Formats: sequence, structure tokens, C-alpha cells
Amino acid sequence: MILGVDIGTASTKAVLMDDSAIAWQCKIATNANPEAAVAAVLSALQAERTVDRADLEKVVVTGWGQNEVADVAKCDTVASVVRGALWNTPSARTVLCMGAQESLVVSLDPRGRVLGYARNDRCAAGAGRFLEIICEPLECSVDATAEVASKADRKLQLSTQCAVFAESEVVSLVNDGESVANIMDGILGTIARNVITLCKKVNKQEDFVVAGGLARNERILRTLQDALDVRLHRFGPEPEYICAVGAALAGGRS
Amino acid sequence: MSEAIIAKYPLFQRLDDVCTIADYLLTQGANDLEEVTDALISMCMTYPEHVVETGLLMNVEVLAASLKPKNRSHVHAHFMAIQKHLHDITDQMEAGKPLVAHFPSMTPEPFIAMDLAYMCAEQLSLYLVGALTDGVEEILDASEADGIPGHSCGFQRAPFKAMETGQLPMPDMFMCTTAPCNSSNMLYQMMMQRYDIPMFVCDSPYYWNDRSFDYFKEEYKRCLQGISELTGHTIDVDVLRERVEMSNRQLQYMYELQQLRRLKPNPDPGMHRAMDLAAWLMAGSNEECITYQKMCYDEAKARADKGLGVIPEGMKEIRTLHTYGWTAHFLSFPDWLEDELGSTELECGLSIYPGELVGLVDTTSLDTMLDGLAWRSFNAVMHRTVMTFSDLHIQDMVSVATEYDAEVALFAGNNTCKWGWTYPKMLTEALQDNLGIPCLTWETDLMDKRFRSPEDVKEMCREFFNTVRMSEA
Amino acid sequence: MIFAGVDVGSLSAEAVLMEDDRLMAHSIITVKPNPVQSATIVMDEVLAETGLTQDDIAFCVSTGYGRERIPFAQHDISEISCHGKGAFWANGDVRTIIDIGGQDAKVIRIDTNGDLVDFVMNDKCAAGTGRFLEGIAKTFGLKVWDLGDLALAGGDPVPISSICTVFTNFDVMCFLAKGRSRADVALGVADALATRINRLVTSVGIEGGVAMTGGVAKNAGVVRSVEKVIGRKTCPLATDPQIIGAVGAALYARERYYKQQAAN
Amino acid sequence: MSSDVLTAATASALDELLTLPLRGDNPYIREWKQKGGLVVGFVCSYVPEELLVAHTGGVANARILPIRLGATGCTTTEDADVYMHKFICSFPRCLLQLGLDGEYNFLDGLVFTSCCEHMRRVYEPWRDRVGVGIQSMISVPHANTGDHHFQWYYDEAMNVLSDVDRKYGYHTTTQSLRDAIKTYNRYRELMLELYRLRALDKPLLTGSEAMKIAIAGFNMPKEVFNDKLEAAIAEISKRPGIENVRARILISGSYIDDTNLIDIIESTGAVVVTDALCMGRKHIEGMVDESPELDPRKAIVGRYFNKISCPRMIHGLPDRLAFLNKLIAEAKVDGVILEKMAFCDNHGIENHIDEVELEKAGVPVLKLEREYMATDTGRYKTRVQAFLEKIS
Repeated sequence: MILGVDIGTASTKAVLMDDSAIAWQCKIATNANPEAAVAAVLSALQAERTVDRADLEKVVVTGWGQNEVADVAKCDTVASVVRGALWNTPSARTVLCMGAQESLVVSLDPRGRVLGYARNDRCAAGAGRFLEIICEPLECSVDATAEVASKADRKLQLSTQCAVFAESEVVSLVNDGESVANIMDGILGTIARNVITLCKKVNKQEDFVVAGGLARNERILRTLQDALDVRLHRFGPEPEYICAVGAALAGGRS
Repeated sequence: MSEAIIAKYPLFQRLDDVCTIADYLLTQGANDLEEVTDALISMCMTYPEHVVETGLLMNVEVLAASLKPKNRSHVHAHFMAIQKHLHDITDQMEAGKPLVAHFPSMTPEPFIAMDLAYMCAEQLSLYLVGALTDGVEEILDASEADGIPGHSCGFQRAPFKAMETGQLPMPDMFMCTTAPCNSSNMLYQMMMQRYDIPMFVCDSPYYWNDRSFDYFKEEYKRCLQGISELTGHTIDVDVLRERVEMSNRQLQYMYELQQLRRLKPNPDPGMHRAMDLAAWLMAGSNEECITYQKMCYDEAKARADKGLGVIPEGMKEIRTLHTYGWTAHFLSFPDWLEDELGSTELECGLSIYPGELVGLVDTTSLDTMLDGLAWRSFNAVMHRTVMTFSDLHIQDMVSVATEYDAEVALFAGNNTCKWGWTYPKMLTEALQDNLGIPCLTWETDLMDKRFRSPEDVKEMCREFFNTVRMSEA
Repeated sequence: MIFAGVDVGSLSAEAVLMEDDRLMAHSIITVKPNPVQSATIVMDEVLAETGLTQDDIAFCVSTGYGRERIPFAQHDISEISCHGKGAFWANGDVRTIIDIGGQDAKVIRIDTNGDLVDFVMNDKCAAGTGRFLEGIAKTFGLKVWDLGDLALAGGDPVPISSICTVFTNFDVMCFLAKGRSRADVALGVADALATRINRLVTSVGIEGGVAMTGGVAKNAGVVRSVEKVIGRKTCPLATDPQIIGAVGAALYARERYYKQQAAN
Repeated sequence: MSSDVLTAATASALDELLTLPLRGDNPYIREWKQKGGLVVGFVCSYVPEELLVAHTGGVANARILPIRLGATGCTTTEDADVYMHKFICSFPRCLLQLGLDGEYNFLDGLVFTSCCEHMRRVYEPWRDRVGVGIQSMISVPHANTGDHHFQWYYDEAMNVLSDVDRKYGYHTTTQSLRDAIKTYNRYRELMLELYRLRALDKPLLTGSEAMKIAIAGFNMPKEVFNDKLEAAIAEISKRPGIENVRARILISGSYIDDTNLIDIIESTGAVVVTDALCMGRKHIEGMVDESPELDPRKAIVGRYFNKISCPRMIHGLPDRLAFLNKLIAEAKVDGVILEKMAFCDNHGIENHIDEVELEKAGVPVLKLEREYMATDTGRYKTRVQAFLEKIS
């Protein structure tokens, strides 16, 4: 049994892989403390499955916080995204992972080797954080956004791609009496378009795997589907676990 | 050398100090950073305070990289060359010779042959960005506070603000090409308008072809003509020939190095790539420049003959093409790539200077020399690659990639560089999609580490090279 | 004569009542999604406090986001002018105002009547605004004020280089994860904000006394960092710096009212 | 004439000019194409339009209609951003997006210039991903001080013509050139008259209206436009004029082809009474020399060579400043708004230079940075309103 832990900036995701099947999983807040997060995961595993660290073949960490954790195997984000995608869809040629701070798109050859990849370079415009920031002035929960947006009655264009500007734009839209549904729909459209641009920077081919928190968002997924003209496979069952799964399978950096 | 003039201009003084320190450390045998500290302490005894002060501001990573055996002797040679150059400038200034500030797309032989004082201010500020931890960030902030947009290029913003604040001398005239960008053209105009400085503009057409060169060539000669009319200094043909012969020798070594970098393993350390351009910018200025370039060549040749590379024993080489160029505030980056990741630098977009194509300057007559120098400028960095359609740069990169057998490509684009940021997709198509060479693209600021820190870049590259190796396995 | 000023910002809304130039009462609330709603609520609060009604108000000026849309205001004036006017009322020596609001940071220069002479407003992004601090405070799980006090305890500020608010937040998490003390990180943030503000200050230039207004001015840590970079102490203000915009609006209300009286 | 043109013709000339789509396909362009004419787009005021207009040939001696390409109504740049990074000005990115979306498929040709380093790099993706009958580049010299500069520019213009001729077998005659010159000089005179009416003590039209009319002029045959404009001017002259203008504003800076910014300014009670924009006043300033002894080709290119320059003309700064001051005096301007597109170095630095000079001369200045697709008015409005509170 291998424990894969993806330490994100916001939340830490962990899966227990029992020969390439998910035996257990959990998600906790990182609170800017990777060490503590991993410890918390281990005690949760102990509590829920009475599995001790000693019972584990390996603990493999990946994601933002990996360098801050001692005596565990490490796995690069790109590597874990790729392994996770291939676990989900062995024929995957393109993987898109929409995380909290960044979105990453990887292009693979038929043998699953990395041809190249691109991220939104230090810009939250195509990432979950963007949505979080916008949700605050709109007093809307991130999970509800697609639902809220589905009630939109007119297409709204946001001029800015910068999360911070978008927020002030949202504030003035609210002031202009625009409905939250329409604004949210516009925001999700903006995020989707940023991700689409990113995807088009690599040579996107089928099969195309989509993962990460934003992959839960139907509105975003639909827009991607329409624009990318490739069939999308959503990483399942829960798209934000892709890195944790991939890390466990990769078993760490060689 | 004129101590008075050096002392008068803070950036001259800093640069002179940097050279003095480099000389001391690299010859007095400091081998690691501890010894550097000791060396600096012992310098307190014999050197003026400002020298030691400068020592404390120096970029530790660059120092550490310079101390390595594979780098130290040519780094030393380079700083001896720039110090000599600096002293020549100040001598000429003291002798009351008019000062021409020239753009980084021309070599200075004609100014020497006209017996003028000359400097490339962009080049001088570049050294400080490279050598000092905080580079010229203060100056850049000041220019932005003046109201000059932060998205205009720091390459001119820094030296011009330094001139405005008396940290560099205000020149008696400018000579520039209208390559590479709107930003430089506008900033030169600003200086012209504010300080009423005569400017000799060598107009660069937006094509790379014969018709374009014929026009450019005449522009180039017209500028030199204008300068000698303004100053009454005319070109001494014998001096020009002597200097061009010097720069020919220097460039010959540069070309030879290009050949050596095609070998496997690549025997040439990447850290001096930015210094090669800096040396190009003072080609013909002094013997030290030639010594520097020759030393780079001799060292690489010696390694090549033994079949040695520049990466640690047992590490597998990854042949890397830098499709944008070096990052001035992170000069030790190529060295870090070599020793940490086994990545060697084949060529870089900001100092590529295809030798087979540019060749040497024919010294038969004044005309052949001026034509040759114009041809050099026409193909100079930030001229050849900018003043025409993107296709030429893509083409250059593709032929280097194939001829040098590149395995990966890095594009560290300067955030203020508009032409640079129209390339990445086309480069990725040409290199990654067509040749299977993985490309990594990121935003940086040539002049200012605060835009993107070296640590951040290291993280990205670690992951990228891990991924590449993983794919090979 | 009673005059009212209401200032609806992006984070908080303030209302004040003034009897000529004497401050009677003020009220502050966190904004609702709709500015008209915010304005109405905060105005009702301050009226309730004084037992007055809308009818007692001779003239009302609105400022801030959505200032044009406030139904009970007879006129609207930009928050830039209002902060100038208000700060001048709160301390007659003031000629330069640093107003750090929720979305914007402004540096304002005024004349000897408190009227606007020159101003600059952050163009590029919200780095150096209240929103910026809010984001960071959230990462700490703190209120913005506590973040300021935390910064006061810092000794060795972390270098915050990131140019983008969103990614400063990211940097902060990295420093915390690397185990840097919360105080030092908070101080690093305050210094980073001060550095941004200083760019605006230098571009307008300082004249006379300097005052800091807006919610962030209550943030001791930031104030200290700002004073450090601009190299001078800020003037004390006669009232809560967060209501200065609303005070300015009320003062303009008074000017307008008497001007109209004179006209008729 | 096609029916929609007829209906359009029955409306008041002014109303029509004010309601014509700000870019692309419109009744006049459609009709032009129906008659077998060519439509050639251009993106810079250094393209000598008369030379194109003077061409005739092909089917029924059809002619060429040059239109200045805009990108109004562009709502996303998701595809353009793949080729042009976010550090590139948003106008070229929007224009490329429209090209990629097929919005400009009706073009028979497209002429770029090397003026703006953002716009000139649209050339490659347009060539590779959009495609158009002929795609030309005019490499404009960075200086207009010498005959060699002129000669280069002239040759460049002629090369564009031979591109057209080679592809479409068109040709010009001395007469067709002289006719084109007449038409365009009349166009410039009429537009200058419109500017005169804007600048009256009681302006007869708003900046927003003037902008719409100017844009309409880029999107229909000049002969037709001239007649419409003349009629419109007659209508405008009967207006009472705008009372108690809060402030008279001049705007200068980056290319504008929509009314967003001007509407924000004028919503505060100010009126934009004139501009120093390359598609506005600068575009119509300076006539083509009609003297018969002059080769019309040289005369045409000469006008564009000597016109009030773009910031990238390296010796043109003093003239540009003088022109700015002339406009300020002539339109009794109270304040100047210097706008720029984000990442525009040409106008970003020019605006900085202008600001310093104007403030020395006691002219109030507001600098604004904008994005092409800007829908977010709040951020601009506060600045503009405060600026007006400062000057009025």
C-alpha cells in the first residue's frame, strides 16, 4: 500500500493506493503548514483505517508543499499529473489539471511520454483562486457557482483577465445592478477562455483528460468541450485527486 | 585612467570597484565563499572603503560560480577587459574628447578611429545588474516613479535614468539604430528632447534582405559622417584598420567557439555567453577583449581535445538551446543548469551571431571596412532577430537546434519585450511539435529579479528537466 | 444646519452627520453586494444613533463606488476630492493624503482650502490596497487590524518580491511553510505595501503635512512601514481615518448647500 | 443600389453616420463587393490610401475600397492570445481574434506597416492562420528628415501597389490618381470643418458623435461619405450648441475606434472638443499637394511622409508637441486626457513626455491606461470625475 499526498496551497489531498486501486482518500486544509498536513493525513488514516505509517510501503508527496516535508518520497507535479491521467485513461494524450493557483496542460506521446507542457505563468486567471476571489464580493460559495451561473439570462463579457481587476469590475457590475447569475456566468466564461488559450498552446490531441478542482464545474467543462473539439474525460471519481493518485503510482522521483 | 572622473560618476565607480574586486578575488586565490569573506576583510586594509562596500553588495551566486575552475580565468580576463575599457573612456573624457553613447547593436572601432570617447551605457548598467545583488533596481523604480511606464524596457530605462541623475555621464551625442523596439526609440527621443543631445539615427528597415542592407549601410555611413561633422573628428583609416583587425581576431574566436559547442559533450561553459556579447560591444577597444575571447576558446578547445564537457562527472548531458537569451540579473543561471541538471547551453537568442554568415570585416579600404561594420550591426543581436518577420529568428533557432543537436529549449522571455512575446507559440510548433524538442517558456525581467526570483526559475527548471529525463527512461 | 456624507467603498460603507463643520455622529458597516442597500443601511444607522430623520438633513453628498446611484443624496463627488476635504478638516496642516481603500490606493495633494490640486491612483493592480491586506490576513486567519499589530512585532521582514496580489499571497504561504515567523512575514507584507505606496507618493510628491486615511490607516503596522519609507511621521487626525471620505462628502454637502442658498 | 442601402439613404445623413456599424461589413461595403470591387484593409495611418483608391481594373473596371480595420465588439481573445502573449497590446490581439473568427473574410487584401511593434507581429499569424488575397507590409522609416527616407517609403508604397497589380491586374492613371487626391482632400476639408464645429464656444456636437462619424468615414467609399458628411454638417450647423460645458477636453494617445472612453468623459458633463489621435485629427491634418507639375504618386506619398508623425518617428517630437499646443489653443481646451493602451510603449512614453511639457505650460493633464475591450467603467470614471473636480 502506498500513500500519495498532494499538498496544495489551499487543501491537501491524500489517497491510499492498494495495487492501483483507491483504497481510501481524504482532503484537509493545508493552512500553510505541509508538515502538519501530512501528519494530519496519517493520523486520519490511522483513525479511519487503523493503518500505521509502518504498514505503508511508501509515502509519496507532491504539489506545492512537497519540499517542506522531511523523510518522504517526492514527486514533481507534472509527473504525478501524468501518472494520474494515465491511470484514469491509459490512452491519454493530453492532460489538463486546473488547480487552485495554476492550471497545467501536458501533451503526451502514444507511449505516455511527456512531449511538452504549459502552465498559466504566475497568473491566477485560469485557476481556482480566481473563482475564490470573485466569489467573495458576490457572497457565493465556490461549489455553487455553476448552479448560480445556470440562471444567467444574458451573456456578459468581462474585459479583464486579471483576478484582482476582475474583482473591481465585478464590484462595479454589481453597482450597475447586474444579476449575480449573469456576472458568475461571465466569470466562469473568462476562466474557461483562459484555460482554453493555455490548452491551445500545446498540440492538444485525444484522449484528453481534465482534472483538478475546477473540473467539477459543469459550466467550465461545457465551455472547454465546445471550444477544444476533442472528447474530454473527466478524471474520476473526484477530479482533484489526480496528483495524489499519480504520486502514489509514480512512487517518487528517480 | 582618470580617478577624478571615475569618482564623479557613481556607476563608473561601482563598476571599477567590481573589476578591482574580481581581480583581487580571482587572482589572490579565493576558492569558495568563506575565502571570499576573508579576502574582502583583508581588502579593507589596502583598498578604499567604497571598494569593500561594493564587495558587500555583490551577487553571491555569481561570485561562487565565477570562482569555479571552469569559469574563473575567463571571468577574470573579462573584467580586466571591461576595466581597461572603462579607464580608456575616462582618459578620453579627461582629455576633453566628445563622448558618444552608442546603441548595443554596433561595435566601436569607428569611434576609436575618430579619437572620441565612447560608451554603450546599456552595456555598463548590464554589468551592475549581473554583478550586484540588487542590480539597478533602485534606478528602475525611480524612472517608473517619474512616470515612465514599467512595461518599457529597463535596458534603456536604467542607464538613461542614471545619466539624468548624474550617475553616468551625459553624452555629447547619441548614435543608435532604430532597432529593436518602440521602447528604445521612445526613450532615445526623450533624452534628445529633454537634454537637447544630438542624435545620429541609423534607420533600420523592417526586412532582412539586400535592399534593406543597402539602405541600412548608407544610413550607418551617414551617421558616422554626421558625427565627424559635429565634432570635427575624422576617421583615421590606419587606426580603423588596426582596430578592425583586432575585433576580427576577437570575433574569430567567438566563431570557433560556436563550432566547439556543436561537439558532444559541449566543452564550453554557458556562463560567459552574456559576457561574449559584452565583449562584442567593445570589440577592438583593447587587447584584453581578445585575450578574454581567446581564453574562452583555449579552455573549451583543451576540454574538447580530451573529450571533456562542463558538467559534473557521471551526469548525463542535456543539450539546451536558450531561445530567448540570458537573464542579466541571474548570470549564474547557465552555470547552475550545468552543475545541478547537466544542462549545457548551445546558443542563446540574445547573443547568437552566426559566424558563417556574418564573417569578418574586409580591411582592404575604408569603404570595405564601413560596409563590413554595417553588415555586423545589421546582423547584431536585437537587430537581425527583431527588424524583420518572426520567421528569421524561428529559422535561426531551428537550424541551431538541428546543427547542434539540441534536446530541450528554454524561453526566458523578458516581460517588457514585445517582439519576444510574439514568438513562443511559433517556436513551440517549430521545435516541440515538429522536432520533438520539449520547450519551457516563462516570464522574467532581464534587469529586475523582483519580477521573478532565481529561486522560482530553479524550481521550474528542476521540474522540467526531471520530466524530460523521466520521459527518456 | 445638518449635512450628511455617505461613502460606499468596495469593502466598507461609512456615513456621517455634521452640524455645519462639527461631526455629530458616524457609522461604519461592511458592504452588501448592492451599494444602494449599503448606503441606506449605514445612513439609517447613523440617523438612529442621533434620533434624526432624512428630513432633518439639509443636503447630502455621496461618494465612493456607485456614488451616482444613492437615492437620498442630492449630489455625488469623487472619493478623491472627498478624502482631501475630509483630511484637511481633520487636521489643517495636511496637504498630502495617502488614502488606502479597499480596491484603490491614492495619493492626493490639496491646497489651503482642502481642495484638490493633484492626485495619482494605482493603475496596475490592487497590490498595495486594503484588498491586498485582506487576502493576506485571511491566509493568517486574522483580521486586518491584528495583521498590523503582528507586523509591529516583526524584526526581520521577509522579502516579498511578487508583483501580483494573488501571488504575494502565494509567497506568504511559502514563507510560512518554510517556517518563517508570522510576525516577520506580516512585517514583510506591510513593507511591501509601503513600497508600492511610496511609488505613488514619489510620483505626486509630498507637500506640507502627510495624513493617512481609509481603513488601512488604522493598521499600525502599515502606518509604521509607510512612515519608514516616506521618511516622515504622519499627522494625527481629529477622527477615525476610515470615515474621512464621508466627512469630506458632508463638508462638500455644506458648501453646495450654502452656494445654492446664495444663488437663490 | 441594394435595398438596404436605399433604406439607409432615406434616413437623415447624420443619423446614418451615427448609427453605421463601427467596423466591418456594412451596406456600403456589401454593395461595393457586389459591384465586383475589392476591399483592402489597413491598420495604420501611414498607408497612402489614395494610391489604392486610384486603382481600377478587373471586372467592369472595379476599384479598390480601403477600410481601416477596427476590432470593436470583440469579446474574447482566447485564440489570439495563443500567438500573442498578454504582454502584447489588446487591440492587435482583438483584431487577430476577429481575423481568426472569419470576421474579415470579406477582405481582398490587407496592408500592414512596421510602425507599431505589436501590430506588425499580427502579420505572421494572419498569414499562417487567416490568409487573405494579398498581404503586404510597408516598412515605414523611423525618420522623415532625408530624401533617402522618403525614397525608401516611396518604394515601399510602390511595392504594395505592384503586389495589388500582380494579383488583380489593376492599374492607376495620372487622372485616376488626381481624382483620388481631390476626393481625399475634400474629405479632409470636410472633416476639419467638423472639428471646427466641435471646437466652437458652444460645441455643436459631442466627441462621441465626432468619433462615430470619423469611424464611419473609414468604412465607406469616400465619395459617398463626403456627400453624407456635407449633409450631416449642414444638419449639425442648425443645432443650438451645447450649453454650460463643464470642461473642454482634448484626448491624445493610443488608437481608439470605439466611444467607451469618450462616453465616460462626457457622462461627467465635459465635452471632448478635439483630439490628437492618429485616427482622428492627425489623420486629416495636411492636404496632398495638387499642383499639376507634381507627379501625383510623389505628391500622395509626400503627404503621408510629412504628416504630423506617429511617436515612433524619431525626429518628430518637437512638431508633435507644437501640434498638441496648437490644438489646445484652437479648441480652448481646459484639460488634456492622455490615454494609452496597456503595454503601449510608443504612447506610454510619449504621454509621459507630453505630460511633463504640458504641466510646465500650466495645462492640467490626466493619464489613463486602458484595455481595448474595456467594459469596466468604474475604474476610469473615478479618475475622470476627480480630474474634472480638480480643473472646474
